[in-house]
Amino acid sequence: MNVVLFIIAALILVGALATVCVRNLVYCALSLAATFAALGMLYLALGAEFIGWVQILVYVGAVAVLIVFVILLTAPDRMRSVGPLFSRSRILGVGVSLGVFGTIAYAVHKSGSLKGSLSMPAETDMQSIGEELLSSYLVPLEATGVLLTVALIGAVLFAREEPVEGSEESQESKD
Amino acid sequence: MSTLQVLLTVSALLFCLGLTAALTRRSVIMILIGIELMLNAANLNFIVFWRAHGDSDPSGGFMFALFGIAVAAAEAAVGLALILLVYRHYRSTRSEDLNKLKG
Amino acid sequence: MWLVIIQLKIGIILTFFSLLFAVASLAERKILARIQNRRGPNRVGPCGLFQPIADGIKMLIKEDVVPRKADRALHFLAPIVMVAPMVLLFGILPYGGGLTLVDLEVGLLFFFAVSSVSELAVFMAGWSSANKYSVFGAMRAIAQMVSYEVPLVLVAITPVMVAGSLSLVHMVEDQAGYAIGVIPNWFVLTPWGIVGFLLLFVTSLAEANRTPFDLPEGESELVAGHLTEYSGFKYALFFMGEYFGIFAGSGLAVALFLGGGGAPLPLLQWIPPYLWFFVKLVVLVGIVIWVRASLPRMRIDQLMDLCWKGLVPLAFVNLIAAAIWHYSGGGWQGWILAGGLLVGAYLMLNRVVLRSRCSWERKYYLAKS
Amino acid sequence: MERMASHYRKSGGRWLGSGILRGMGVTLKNWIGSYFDPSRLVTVCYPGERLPLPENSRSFPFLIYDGDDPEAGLRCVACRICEKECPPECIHIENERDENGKPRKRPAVFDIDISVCMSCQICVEVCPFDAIEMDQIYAISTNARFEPLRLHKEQLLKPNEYFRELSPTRSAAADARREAERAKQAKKKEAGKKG
Amino acid sequence: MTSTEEVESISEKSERLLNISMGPQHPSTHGVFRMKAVLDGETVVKLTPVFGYLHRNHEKLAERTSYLGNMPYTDRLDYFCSLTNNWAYALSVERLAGIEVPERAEYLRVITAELTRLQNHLAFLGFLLNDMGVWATVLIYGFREREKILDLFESLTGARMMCNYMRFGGCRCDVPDGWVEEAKRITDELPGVLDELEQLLTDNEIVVARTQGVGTVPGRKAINAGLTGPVLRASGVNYDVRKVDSYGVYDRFDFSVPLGSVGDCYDRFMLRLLEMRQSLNILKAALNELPSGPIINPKAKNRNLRPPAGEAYGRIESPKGELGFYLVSDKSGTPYRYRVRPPSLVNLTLLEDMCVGQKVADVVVILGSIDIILGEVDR
Repeated sequence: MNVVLFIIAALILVGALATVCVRNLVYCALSLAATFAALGMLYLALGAEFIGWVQILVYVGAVAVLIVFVILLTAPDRMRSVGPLFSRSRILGVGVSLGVFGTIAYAVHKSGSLKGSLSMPAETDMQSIGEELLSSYLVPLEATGVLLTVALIGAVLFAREEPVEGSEESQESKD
Repeated sequence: MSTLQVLLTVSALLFCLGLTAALTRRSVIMILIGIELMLNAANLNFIVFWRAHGDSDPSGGFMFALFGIAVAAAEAAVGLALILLVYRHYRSTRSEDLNKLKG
Repeated sequence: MWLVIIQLKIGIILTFFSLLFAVASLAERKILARIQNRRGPNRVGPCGLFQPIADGIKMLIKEDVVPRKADRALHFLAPIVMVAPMVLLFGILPYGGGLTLVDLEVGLLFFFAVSSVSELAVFMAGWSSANKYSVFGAMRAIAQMVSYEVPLVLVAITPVMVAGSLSLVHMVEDQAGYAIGVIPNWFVLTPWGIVGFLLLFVTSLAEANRTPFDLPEGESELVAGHLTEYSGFKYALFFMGEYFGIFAGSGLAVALFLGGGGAPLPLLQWIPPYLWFFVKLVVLVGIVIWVRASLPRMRIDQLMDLCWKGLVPLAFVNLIAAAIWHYSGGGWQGWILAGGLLVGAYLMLNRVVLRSRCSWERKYYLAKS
Repeated sequence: MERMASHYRKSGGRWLGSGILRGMGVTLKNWIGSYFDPSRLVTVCYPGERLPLPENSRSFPFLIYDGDDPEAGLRCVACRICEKECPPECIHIENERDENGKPRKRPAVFDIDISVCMSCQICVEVCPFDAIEMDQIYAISTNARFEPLRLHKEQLLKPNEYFRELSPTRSAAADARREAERAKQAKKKEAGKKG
Repeated sequence: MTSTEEVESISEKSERLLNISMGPQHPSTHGVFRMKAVLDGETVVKLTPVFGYLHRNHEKLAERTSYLGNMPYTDRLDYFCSLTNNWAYALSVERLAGIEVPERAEYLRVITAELTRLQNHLAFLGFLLNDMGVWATVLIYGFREREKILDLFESLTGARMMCNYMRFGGCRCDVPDGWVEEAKRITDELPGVLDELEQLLTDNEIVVARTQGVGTVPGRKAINAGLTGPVLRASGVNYDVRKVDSYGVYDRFDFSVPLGSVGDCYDRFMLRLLEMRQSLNILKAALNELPSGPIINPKAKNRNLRPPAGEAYGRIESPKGELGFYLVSDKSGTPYRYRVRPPSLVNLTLLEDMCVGQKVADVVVILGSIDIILGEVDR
């Protein structure tokens, strides 16, 4: 069971590394989608089946496509991100993240309570997820619903094409 | 090094990769991609701890990850809409150019 | 032993669907021809039966042109990312009679998760061909597929709510049995079922980019949309991907609304369920081809209007109607309540659309002088 | 669609989607009809079955000769009217020269360049001697562009029987005209001899 | 032609404009015709038609060919309706040379012209719907009926599309026996087919959505631009050369001229359907009253015709609009000046006004609804 986990984990890390390092923006987006898919597989392997498929549906199906769409809309020709590879700010950024990783890794390695091995994932059936969602997690569910609608309307408002003042054809295409 | 610890280090590494992406890359879209990676790393942690807890009723970490995904999707949508707006106004997506607030 | 059975089933399903793809590509040309009063391919083999083989060989032999400035890796990867998820979808369709490959508890969620990956494939195809028209076509295709996924999911949720589980096999069991002896209680024979089936059929047409929604490959405007720069076997893969999209969409419609492997009449039950599933699938694919021959293409803004102002509200109303049906315990009072709600929604939509049409009532003066 | 005397009112589709269903009803009628009703299946498999050509159909001109010997029965007298009248000028005629170079009333060379000819049958119309008629052959593609498409006198000559079987009414009219012509010539010759 | 600076000034406003050219080999243009479109997203900002690819020097060629020799060339002008081209040319030469046309020939001319109008409109419906996306279904229904009419032409004149049938003073050959009965049978069948086509198309919500309110031309602008034919009548202007000039024997038949009200693509599309029904009325009457008698004026000299010096302008209502021939003769065997007034070219001038502000997909439908034919536009 662990071998499968490690393979998928390796996949995730390779995808993430590719997302960060590749210069071409489109390749970043696609490797990001690959990382999300690998993460979805990891959730499946860990037994959280529902979360795995939701992850693929939401991230690979929607968020990655949105990112790709925005890339298409904003910089179709300037794909190569130029600029020196090792400028001062870049080294600083890498240093900071390495420091963060060091502390977390040290904490995980040193802490005593994380020794237990993962038990075989028992099937979590949909019934219990449904009941749980609508009983003890009802408030967060409704709150997320409201949040999603607000985000939807907000995104539409931001991305809407303001009518170019004075030109009549945009009025006409608005009605 | 139990599998639990390995998975936690993996999610930590994922988090740091997201952090480097957000900090070092120039394009605004890459910053958003970095944030997405960090959010996913957090979700991974929730699921791993929920699985480490052992029982199969979906509470605690499972639910948290579920709502995490929903919120992250909403945030990505709004973020991208913002990027579009910024691009339409500034005509460029390089983060250096967006320095009007510097004063 | 268990593994052998699974491999056998996989073999059966894959050969069945690739055969159906070959026959469907021939049937499409034959039915289109018959609708247009001509014979259709009948030169290769008896009444054209070997035509798919001929097409296959032609596609294999044809030179695979890749534009110089194209992005080779993506250009090569796009057809694979298009076809792979579609093939996955066949795994969860409830054929019945022991042929169902896997009974996923979250079958429907799996269906949508995997089918939404094909949008990425369309982007990769459009972007990697480095051609202005294909980027234009790819943007349109993604906009269409993303926005038609919303009504598709909403409509598919209604049978989930009534059957109470996401697994397709459970949904088929819920539709088994016959009311008052003869009528099978499929979901399609309920008021919300009819509307749901039509909506699902229309949205799966849009999802597979078929007429009247085949805008990305609108020949008359943007040559072949995101498929302009593909030839040879990669084009055949896209072609196969489109067909598998139709089979998956119709398979879902059969499973959700037409009672999977259930026989329409009790005395026909001796025919195995997967044959019934096959018959219903073929009938639906026939209707898809028939629609292709008789409807013109919609404009991109009309297409979006139809989706957001037509299908999504109708899907919500359908959800409410299904709830009313469920709590009124089916039967005639269910029909009156749910049916009334849906007919009211249709009338309101009818008046809104027809009133908005500028001058639908046209008068032509026949001048004598 | 009520048909009023002075107005043709196109009433709006009352029900959304009814127009589409009625339209698909028409295509269904054609689909089913194509199996039973011959008027709904109109194509033929070309090389096998061929649609019969109507009698007046024309493709490219050909020369007519009476009797069985092409040279003796040649009707054309090289009067060059068709060469002058042909709009794209695709006919080329050269007279036969007898021993001391005087042109005789027979064409030595009669070429028609069928890549230029637009089968407008003006040559047939203006020919006073019914020597040229329009053929109905259309599958005459060649592998070279220029040389094989210039049909020479030998390739153009065809017997009168071929023309009679090709288009019975037109050939009958032409033969009747020639008979009347010959009878008038004979009567004039008697009158000349008697007078 | 707008200069390039103006195009630049538009693009300064927002350089998200996209220049695409719907090239000569574009699948939807009727023959070789190119449109350079400047798009702002989906809507058309500027559209410049480019034609001339099919120019064959028709008018200069006619100045060195005899009057009779020009007749087959007129078939090639609007290669869908060769008989109406022949009639217009014959009409103008008859006016130039003052030749009378016997009764039977006039009737034959009306019958063949109305049959040409029918098969042209049937083909038009097919092409318009083919542009909209119905994959060749309506095209083949239209062509199925058109084949019957072309068979009539072939048995009468010898060729399906290049008929070369009219002569100065009448027609070239008489009707073979059995032709009139066959023509009557076809004109009795056609109303059934038209009902079927109307049922398939006029109420179809997608066809309505794609054509209504698209490419609208108000009556006043149509008159100013000199439009003629169904495109003009769709904008509600009552102008049909058959009624205005009542040339030939059109005054003996009672037919009415359908007029549109809005002048958009849907009206132009419906106009053709209604015109086909009117042509059927004329055909029924003409076929019944076909008189006997000579089909050509015996005194008319066709071969080396030398009309007196002068000029003449003969015009008829061809299926696409008012087709006119302006001839100037200097007593020689060949015309001094030979000018064709092509309805397609004149109707094409308004293409840009119709397309600006519409979507890209509509440009194709608008071009289809004007029903241009490149042989006539480029000459």
